[in-house]
Amino acid sequence: MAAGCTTEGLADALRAAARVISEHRDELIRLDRAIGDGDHGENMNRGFTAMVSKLDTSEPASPAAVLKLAASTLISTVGGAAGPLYGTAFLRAAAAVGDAAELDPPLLAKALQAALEGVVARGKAAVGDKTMVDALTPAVAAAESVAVTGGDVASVLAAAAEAAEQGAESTVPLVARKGRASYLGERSAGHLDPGARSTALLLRTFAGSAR
Amino acid sequence: MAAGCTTEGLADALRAAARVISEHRDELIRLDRAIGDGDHGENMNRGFTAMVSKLDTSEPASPAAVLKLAASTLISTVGGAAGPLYGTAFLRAAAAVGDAAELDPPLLAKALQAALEGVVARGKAAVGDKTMVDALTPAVAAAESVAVTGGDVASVLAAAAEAAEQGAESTVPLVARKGRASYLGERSAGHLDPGARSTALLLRTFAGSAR
Amino acid sequence: MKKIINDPATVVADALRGMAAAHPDLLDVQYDPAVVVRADAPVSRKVAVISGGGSGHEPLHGGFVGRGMLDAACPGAVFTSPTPDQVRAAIARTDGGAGALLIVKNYTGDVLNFETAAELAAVDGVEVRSVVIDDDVAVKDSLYTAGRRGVGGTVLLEKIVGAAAERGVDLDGCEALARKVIGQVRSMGLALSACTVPHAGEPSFTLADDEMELGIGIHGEPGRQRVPVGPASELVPALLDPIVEDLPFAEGDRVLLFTNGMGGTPLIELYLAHGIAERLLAERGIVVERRLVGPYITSLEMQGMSLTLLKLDDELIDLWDAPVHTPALRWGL
Amino acid sequence: MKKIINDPATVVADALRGMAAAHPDLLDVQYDPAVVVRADAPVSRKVAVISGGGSGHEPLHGGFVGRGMLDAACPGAVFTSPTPDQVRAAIARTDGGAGALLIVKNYTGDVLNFETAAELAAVDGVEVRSVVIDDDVAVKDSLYTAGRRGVGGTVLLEKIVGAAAERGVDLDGCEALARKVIGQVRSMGLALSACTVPHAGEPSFTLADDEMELGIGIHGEPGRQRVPVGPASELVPALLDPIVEDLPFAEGDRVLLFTNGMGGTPLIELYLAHGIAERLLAERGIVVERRLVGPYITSLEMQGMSLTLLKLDDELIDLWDAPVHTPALRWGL
Ligand SMILES: Nc1ncnc2c1ncn2[C@@H]1O[C@H](COP(=O)(O)OP(=O)(O)O)[C@@H](O)[C@H]1O
Ligand SMILES: Nc1ncnc2c1ncn2[C@@H]1O[C@H](COP(=O)(O)OP(=O)(O)O)[C@@H](O)[C@H]1O
Ligand SMILES: [Mg+2]
Ligand SMILES: [Mg+2]
Ligand SMILES: [Mg+2]
Ligand SMILES: [Mg+2]
Repeated sequence: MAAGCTTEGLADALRAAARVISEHRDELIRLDRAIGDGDHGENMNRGFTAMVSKLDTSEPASPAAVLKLAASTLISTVGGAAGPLYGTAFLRAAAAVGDAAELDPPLLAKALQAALEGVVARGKAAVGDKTMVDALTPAVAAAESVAVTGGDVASVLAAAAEAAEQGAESTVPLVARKGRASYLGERSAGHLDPGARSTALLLRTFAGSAR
Repeated sequence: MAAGCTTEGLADALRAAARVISEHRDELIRLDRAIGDGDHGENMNRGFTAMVSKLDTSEPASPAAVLKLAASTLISTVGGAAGPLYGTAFLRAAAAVGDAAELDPPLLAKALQAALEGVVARGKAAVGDKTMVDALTPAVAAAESVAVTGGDVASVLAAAAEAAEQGAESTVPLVARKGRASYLGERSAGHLDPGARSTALLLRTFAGSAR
Repeated sequence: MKKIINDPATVVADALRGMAAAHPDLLDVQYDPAVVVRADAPVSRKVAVISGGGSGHEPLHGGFVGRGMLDAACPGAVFTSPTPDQVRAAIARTDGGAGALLIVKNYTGDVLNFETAAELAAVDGVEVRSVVIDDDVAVKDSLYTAGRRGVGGTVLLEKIVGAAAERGVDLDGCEALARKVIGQVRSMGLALSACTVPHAGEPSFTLADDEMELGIGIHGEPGRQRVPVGPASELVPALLDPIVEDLPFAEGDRVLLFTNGMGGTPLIELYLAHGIAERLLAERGIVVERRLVGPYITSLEMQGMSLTLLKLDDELIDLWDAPVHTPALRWGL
Repeated sequence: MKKIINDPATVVADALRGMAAAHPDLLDVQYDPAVVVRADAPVSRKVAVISGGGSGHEPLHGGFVGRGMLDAACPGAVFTSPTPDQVRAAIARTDGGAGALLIVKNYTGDVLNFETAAELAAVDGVEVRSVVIDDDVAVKDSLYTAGRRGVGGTVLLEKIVGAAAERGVDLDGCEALARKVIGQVRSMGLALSACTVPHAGEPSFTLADDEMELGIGIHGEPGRQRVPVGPASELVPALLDPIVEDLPFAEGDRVLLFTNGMGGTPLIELYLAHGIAERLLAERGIVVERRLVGPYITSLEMQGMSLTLLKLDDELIDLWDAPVHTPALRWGL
């Protein structure tokens, strides 16, 4: 979001995210192989690659349109648990931003909040269940407190990324209660949750784009 | 054949052979795994174990009866190539000894010759094809020449065993032209033929029994 | 990783092309989105029975498309649930005016994607019901898990509901029947080796020569416990006892026993295990009236097996015996 | 060695017990000597079609016993041809007064043991004929080998001759038909991994991660050549080209394409390979009219595949399509 949270800024942030996901594909596969089925990196990479093609061929006219394009591409290409969850997150964010031409810090925080609500509505996970919710929940809280105290878009996203990274790390000792890792019971402890890791990666990329 | 080539001596020799085959079961499997299908030691061991049970429960009344019992047990329990080949060998030997109560050196040599003819009649292998024929052929020749020059049973068998061992060793560089090893073409060279090895083991045991 | 494939990214589409070539009389395969449809779809006034899930479990689900079983299957990427558009396309392609029943294995991804598809199909004007199968007794169904997984029971469910739909049973009837089957089918599995997902390139776990995973699912994941391998006489009851005790199955019950291979275990071992399971059930006075033995719901080349027990009554026996003609299951036709 | 077995020495008998339990309606299993017989044998005035060989190739041969295919199968120890008494017992049990046809795969052990059995059966007063199948193009049929091996073509031969016998074709007719099929069927296989014979306890060979064996038989032995593994687009023609060029199969020929798994290769890879083979044949103008895809003649848990091509005419198509009801192959019944 070199150009801020404009239509173009959002599209650039998603392109950057696609590059980061592709760089971290193998890491996400490795994390998911340990406590899941080893496809998270491949799924996310497939989805974000498809998203970049769509961004290249269509011209979404508003921030909401960019977010909707992201949502529908992820839903129709990722599959697995992550597809509908990230898809819903982007869909709810799109609804939250309405027809704004640019997201200011409060609207950005609201969009992040809506994304989290979407993930929870679909996946029914709470903090501590060892999922992406463990990264997204503290990220939303941090974004809000920076936005409320007058921080700019860059600092809102930086705070969100920082909190998401800590939230992701916090999943390591947890015993999973949602998703595939929950089948492992106690054996899921001692591993980083792949979805929490991808959430942290996305937010860190968005923060980098906004600087 | 502590008691010579009598009915009892032959039965004892076969019991000793069963022990030797069982001790060498894994070696024969290993040899067969290299250029065949890895079952020769198991097949022979199954057959000789069954033969000992039959010797224990029936009382064959003549050398020919002992050899027939050996033949029919091997035919009905070994399977594979070795079952019919060794079975035929013992069957032809039984026919050759007729109703003799004890095998003198010429009759012993004749029995070995008949055994070889049986193997060749069934399997159509010639010397140099990398089969048991490479062990049995020189063994028969050696037995005959010792018998002709007045050697006793023990020296006939010792000569046969010695020649069989050399014959078995001679299979190492050969490219197989019969049996499973022939499918390997050039890759069969450099390995000892398992059937030649078992023939040498049997003759060495018979020689030991006769001492 | 040694596999007979070209590119990990195109494995599913490449295999679908081979399936289409192998069964031109039975299947109509679409590629974008990927759906395997029975050749004579839509069948007018018949409930469309649709399932799907990640690929790598073949013959499940595409191998069960055909007369008397599934109308369509939606193959996701390997071990990845399909996307809603695949399911939506399957519904659109097979809707004969009597609605569609979605058979969903209980995994978060499958449940979410089929849920979205059902919402979309409702918008398209098709009446859609979903049932979720969760027959794996290795997982406790509690607040602390995503619930039990759908495993071997899925094959039996698809056969029985498919037979009912073929006979003209309506959507309510098919749904009720599906819930009945789900209520009385239980499974459990074990792995002697891991499998390698093509895009991952490495085995999902590594086992020592004397170890196995007990209580596995069908996605190459480790099981509930890593335990020493024993002889078949111990392995079979390690699967069967928890199954029998879970429902529970009791003396006098009539059952279908399904001995399933995970993909890399040869039939000789499956039959051997099946024989033991039959004897153990006989000892408990449980009467095996039907059986299925073979690799029907697999995890790529994983070595291992699962057992499934379905409680039977005359209705279910009749539906099990009904004619079926699919690539992987065929009788009476 | 990790296997679902009890004792290597009893694997075959233990598996037969499971097979008998799994198919009570189809099979009658005898244990000493071991013979798998179709439940309604002997069928009066029908030629008895009998085959057999070492175990470890399941479903071959026991899985092909039943109406429209084999009357009996003689399972030897793992990878070891059966003994003459097994074959003699099979003949005695299935002789319906029209004689017996023995289908023998060309291995020294099989040929010798079936030969002895045929001699014994003649003494028993049954007219017996034998045919030897040798369809493996990987082995040159010359003075320097035991001749070509019998591999995948065996499955097709048993189906087609079984159908003819079921229709009442006499012994001469069945024998002539078998020779015709043998004359126009060719196969070749490859292995990506070895298998472990239970009594041996160790794999029959070891391959590096980038190696495969080309031109294998079905007994876990190494192939004619050890070569680098390539993508499926190279593996499939490496099998298909030698097959096509051997008979040769020519433009316009009508064929049955059989894509067989060696036991440890999952169906997704077999379908993928099958799709490639169909495309390559189409490019040559060879018309695939029938196909079979799956693990039908295996080497325990070996990973790998084989391709078999049978030249068809109306007679063979009609016999292939004829009803069959066995544990492993079933249609029309
Ligand atoms: N119920 C849920 N709520 C929120 N996140 C979830 C839930 N279930 C799974 N996830 C997330 O999804 C990630 C796995 O995604 P992925 O591997 O793509 O899908 P799958 O588990 O279907 O293979 C997990 O690491 C976890 O963060
Ligand atoms: N045609 C033949 N003539 C003589 N001996 C043979 C012939 N074919 C095979 N053999 C012998 O049989 C041995 C293999 O026996 P075995 O492993 O028991 O049978 P199979 O090859 O059927 O597995 C070979 O090592 C060889 O010595
Ligand atoms: Mg995953
Ligand atoms: Mg052998
Ligand atoms: Mg997945
Ligand atoms: Mg053998």
